[in-house]
Amino acid sequence: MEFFLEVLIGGLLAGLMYSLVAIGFVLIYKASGVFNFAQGAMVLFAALTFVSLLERGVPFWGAFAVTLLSMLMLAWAIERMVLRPLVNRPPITLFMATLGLSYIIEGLAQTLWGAQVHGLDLGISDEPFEVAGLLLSQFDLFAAGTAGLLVLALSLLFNKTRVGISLRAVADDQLAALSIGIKLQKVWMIVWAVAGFVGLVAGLLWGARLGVQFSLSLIVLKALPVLIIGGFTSIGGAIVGGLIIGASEKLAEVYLGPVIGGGIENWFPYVLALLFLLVRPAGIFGERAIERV
Amino acid sequence: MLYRESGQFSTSYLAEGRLFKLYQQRWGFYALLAFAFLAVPYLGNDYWFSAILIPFLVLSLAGLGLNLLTGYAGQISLGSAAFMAVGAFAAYNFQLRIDGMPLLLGFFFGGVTAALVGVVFGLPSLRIKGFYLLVSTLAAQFVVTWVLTQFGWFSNYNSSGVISAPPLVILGHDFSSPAGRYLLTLGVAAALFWFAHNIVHSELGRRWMAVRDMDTAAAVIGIPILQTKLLAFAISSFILGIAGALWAFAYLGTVEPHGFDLSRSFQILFIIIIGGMGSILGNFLGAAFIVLLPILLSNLSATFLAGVVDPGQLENLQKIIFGALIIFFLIKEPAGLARLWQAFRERSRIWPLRF
Amino acid sequence: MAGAPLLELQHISLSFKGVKAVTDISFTVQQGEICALIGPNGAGKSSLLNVINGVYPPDEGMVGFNGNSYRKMQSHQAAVQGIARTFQNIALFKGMSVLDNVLTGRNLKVKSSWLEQTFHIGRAASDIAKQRQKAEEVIDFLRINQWRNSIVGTLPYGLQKRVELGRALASEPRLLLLDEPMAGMNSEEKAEMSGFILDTQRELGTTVVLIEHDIGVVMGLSDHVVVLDYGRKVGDGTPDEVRRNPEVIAAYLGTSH
Amino acid sequence: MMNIMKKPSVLLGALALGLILSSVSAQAANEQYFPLQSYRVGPYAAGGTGFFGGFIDYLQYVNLKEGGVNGVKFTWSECETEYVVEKGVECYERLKKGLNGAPAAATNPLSVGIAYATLERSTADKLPLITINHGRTDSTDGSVFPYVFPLQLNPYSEVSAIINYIGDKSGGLDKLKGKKIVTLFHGSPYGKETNPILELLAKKYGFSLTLLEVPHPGNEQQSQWLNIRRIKPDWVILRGWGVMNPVALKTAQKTGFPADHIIGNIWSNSEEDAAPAGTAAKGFISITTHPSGTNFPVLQDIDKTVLKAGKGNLQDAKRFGTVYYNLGVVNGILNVEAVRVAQAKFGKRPLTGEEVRWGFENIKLDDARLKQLGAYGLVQPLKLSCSDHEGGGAVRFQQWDGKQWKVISDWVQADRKLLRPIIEESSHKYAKEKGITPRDCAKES
Repeated sequence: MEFFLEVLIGGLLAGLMYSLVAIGFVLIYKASGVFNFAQGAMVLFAALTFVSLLERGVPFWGAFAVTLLSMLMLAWAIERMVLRPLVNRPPITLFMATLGLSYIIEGLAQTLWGAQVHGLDLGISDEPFEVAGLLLSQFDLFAAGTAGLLVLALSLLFNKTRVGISLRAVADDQLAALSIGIKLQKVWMIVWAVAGFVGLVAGLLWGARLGVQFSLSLIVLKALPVLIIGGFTSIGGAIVGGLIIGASEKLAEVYLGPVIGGGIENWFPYVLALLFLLVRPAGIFGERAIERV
Repeated sequence: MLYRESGQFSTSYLAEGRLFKLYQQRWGFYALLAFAFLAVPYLGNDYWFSAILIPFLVLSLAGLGLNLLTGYAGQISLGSAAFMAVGAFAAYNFQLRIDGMPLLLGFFFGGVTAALVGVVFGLPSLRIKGFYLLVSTLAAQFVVTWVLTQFGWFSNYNSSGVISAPPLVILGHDFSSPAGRYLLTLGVAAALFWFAHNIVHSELGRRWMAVRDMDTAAAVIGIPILQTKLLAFAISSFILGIAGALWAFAYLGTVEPHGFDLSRSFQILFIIIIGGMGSILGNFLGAAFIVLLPILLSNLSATFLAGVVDPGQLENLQKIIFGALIIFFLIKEPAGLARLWQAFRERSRIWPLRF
Repeated sequence: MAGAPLLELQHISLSFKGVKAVTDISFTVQQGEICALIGPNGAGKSSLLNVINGVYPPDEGMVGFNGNSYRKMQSHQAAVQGIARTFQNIALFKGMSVLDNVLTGRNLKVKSSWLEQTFHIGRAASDIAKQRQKAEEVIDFLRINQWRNSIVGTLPYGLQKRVELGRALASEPRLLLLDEPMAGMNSEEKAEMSGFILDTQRELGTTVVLIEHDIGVVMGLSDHVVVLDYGRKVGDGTPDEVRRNPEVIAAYLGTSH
Repeated sequence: MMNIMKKPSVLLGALALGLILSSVSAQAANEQYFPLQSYRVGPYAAGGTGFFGGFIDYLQYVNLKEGGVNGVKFTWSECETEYVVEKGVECYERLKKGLNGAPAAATNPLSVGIAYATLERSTADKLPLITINHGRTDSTDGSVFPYVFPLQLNPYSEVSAIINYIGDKSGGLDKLKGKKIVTLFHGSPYGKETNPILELLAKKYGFSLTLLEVPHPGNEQQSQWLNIRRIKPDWVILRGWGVMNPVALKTAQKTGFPADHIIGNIWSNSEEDAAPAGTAAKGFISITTHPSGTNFPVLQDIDKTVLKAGKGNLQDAKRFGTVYYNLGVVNGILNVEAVRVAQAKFGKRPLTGEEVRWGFENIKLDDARLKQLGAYGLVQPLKLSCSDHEGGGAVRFQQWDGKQWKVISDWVQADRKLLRPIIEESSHKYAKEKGITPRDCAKES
């Protein structure tokens, strides 16, 4: 039982790490209807820029600010050169464009900073401690806390500020939002910039966990099933989806693995997401569109 | 005028479905085929066969497979490489376990196995659409690689989990030299391209496009949606499976399941984006582009920039170029290189007139 | 116009997320007649068409077609039974040529399998020729020959409407459902389209149910008019009868002029 | 429209030009050529830059110091593979014919996938394929694989040596009985390759073995390590790859498993595997076929002749003496030695691949020769033959002190007698599948 709880908790905490990446997707999808495959590349770019600056002697917050600034520039460039020319194209086209985008960002990141593996120390100890016989990781708790704060901040942004309200209007109905004078382009840029910020936070936490290196961009693959289960349009959904995926894949690996063969974590979330889709095609929190003919 | 087309009319409905309606195009095409089959084997060298022509043909074929599914039937997939893997491993096992199995029949059964797997992962396409379908094809991608690595049976318990090509012998002729492997690939590719061309110009091809353009309307006029989609998955996977077998046996000789990973699926998707979705010719153009551009860049820099530009940087540059081109094509020419080629041909039909 | 009706709606009700779209509608359409559904926007006309050919299952009621009654059926089955339709917002296959669009309309008549067609064996040759001939007849009938090979998405609106009618006609339907076939057309185009519809009925004997806003056209074209308002039937009869029906005048005609 | 039209033709012209240029070559030179399928970008760039840096520096060193081997200088060119198989194949095909008349000696792709894909080509082209410390285990049997050389250490020897070391630490192999060992392996054919041998050894020595798979790429290992925490093994063998290694160490720390009871295999033994894990890596043990560090005469000499002269290949000079760099140097020593041995037989001229192969099969490095080369302690004593393409089968153990590796053991030998029949069974199965008649090694001189 203790072991089960440990696996469960470990899974839930790992799931929150997935959610961190998934939130970036949700933001962009809500505002521009784009399933942004380049989010993983953005995470890599942010982490690599940050750690490279740090290694060159730039202090923590300075590096953070410069990285954030470069994410803003990236967002601006994406809006200008990719999104604007592709307005009103089918979602599949936009998705494929983000595939191209992820190639560009990955190439750019490595051109600028090289391909070495960097360690990243955020100064958070990862010594485990025990509560009631259960092993807990400080780092994971910290990451979970960060995810929580991020969600809180984002929901404040969405619900209380002018920008947030226009964001929601755009998410709701682009045409209507346009007609009441909301500038679509501006909203998109803000959203991509915020997604860039989320990417930076995710990049720092994941980078501290894995080391900053190329495979950071692969975590996008973990975020996809999270989104399917949580729905593409709900930040809360991303959190819940992350928890479900994290916990179930760990439990499956531990309990199902010995039966059918180990190493199933790669595909298990996808099969789970697929089953989910067949039952609830829009995820738990997603809104289902009614098809009109 | 390069083309004199006056006086050429189709005289039967069937003749209209022909590959090329003009004599000039038809003869040009036959000449090209003859050149590829008869002249190239004598003109080419090992490098051209093994490093350029064979991968080009196999990737064109893989592009064709995905294009039928995505470009014609409108179902996006990121699992192409998985179906290639199924084809390769199935062909290997048919060859290994059934005595006297002819090589080409082994390929065929490899393709059929891939088609069956394709149908299984295509089943959810009835309920889920658009990029939600990516989940199903990504599941295929991960599940297939896992299964092939997990169970040693598939690689005949090879300690390294790899499969190697069986002897490439057809009716007593040995095709294992580079030129032979080229001819084998070319022959299989030509047959499958002919097959695919006929399909997309038949009723089934129209049904695929109808489902792609608007599936509710397709259902209302009586097109059986699920059957049409599943046939797309099956035929697409069949071709991908044979492409996978060729990749393993005619091109590399030895492969492991991870040779068919997600980046291969991306590569194939890029071929059809750049080449042109919903175009048969586009697969060749896209594959040529994706095979030749890296080689060109690396050759040019090795010749002119040796020591000036770090080869690593060049690779990054190439990544950026690919990404940028994909976006460029999506923005400017969603129909890809095939459309550019068509426009070029339209112009040459009336050349030197301006309009 | 005697005999059993071709189409019979019995107490059809339909709602979306609790909002009633159609409430307890019954009417019949005789073999070979042109029946018009009229009523203001949101009266539930399109929903009713969607019920008839199985896009939406009704909450209550039955649909009888050609002697068979059903509550719910797949769009596919409706097509098999001989129901064809066009859509309010044009649902053509935009990436395909006019000819191919019309040919898709014949998909249920194709007898040869895809393998036969691919390898040009068996029934393929005669089948392909036959479908093509029928499609050409429809194209001739609608006088769209010169656009035969144009991609549909590039054609003007009025022509697209005509192609959509062609696709529906190609299936040789017994019942043709037309959702605003003349929307957005000028009077000349409307006259042309009315002509096609009348010809369809007279020459091919097809039964037509159409939705139309232009009362002038409706009165001239139809044998039978059903008037809907807020999801309810308020009138049902010949054009003359409907014109005299006070409820109809109050609900519809009165407000639209 | 016009300018769009122009672009494809310009592009095609450029393509054609580039391809023609690549096939131009001139006759020349008393040189021996090494085609280098290097990888300096992508996920595995860290390994590639180190390895090929060391390899090139050693070739450069031999050129500068001795003017090549018997007056035959070395030349080389690089082709970027990005660790991608088909790029490696393209590079192989492009470079195999030599450079400006200098014939190719051998290929050294340092990639399992590329090695597999070029294995049959190498044999057909009679060009040795060197897979130092990796590759197909059964290619150790040179009678079936005449042109493939898994020098020093094949995967089977690797685990056998690790078990021998653990036995040693426990006070003898008989003390292994009842011990608990977990192997954490990468979810790929590479990762699984040694599992049957571990199972065999577990049966033989009576320790309990648990095999846990980590799916590629391995950036999430929570469940595996919680399992390990439950099992409470005496040792964990880490058969990792790339990002899997630092993540394993970090997760071990998170679940309270001591790093000094984790033993990394040959692809878990570099600075790049340990350093990103930070403090979690401190105490981590791994095997190596070659100690890192610069305290060997040959490395001192390379530093003096090559690096100080500004001709070093490393972009980051700090990586001099790291694990991958030293592996490159060792690889250089072995390749050059093969050329030297072959020249003694065939003459002092550039050699064909077939002749170099003979050189490899007749490499004999004893302590005296190693001292001459300045590589005593860096390279293990090695003797290859027609039937034995591995030659060594010994490893040393090193421990990460938080900053660098410290060697903590002498050479530990694998139980090669035990492994040989298994290798032959596999190689004979391959020979049968492929219709190859094995060479009769008794007849080889």
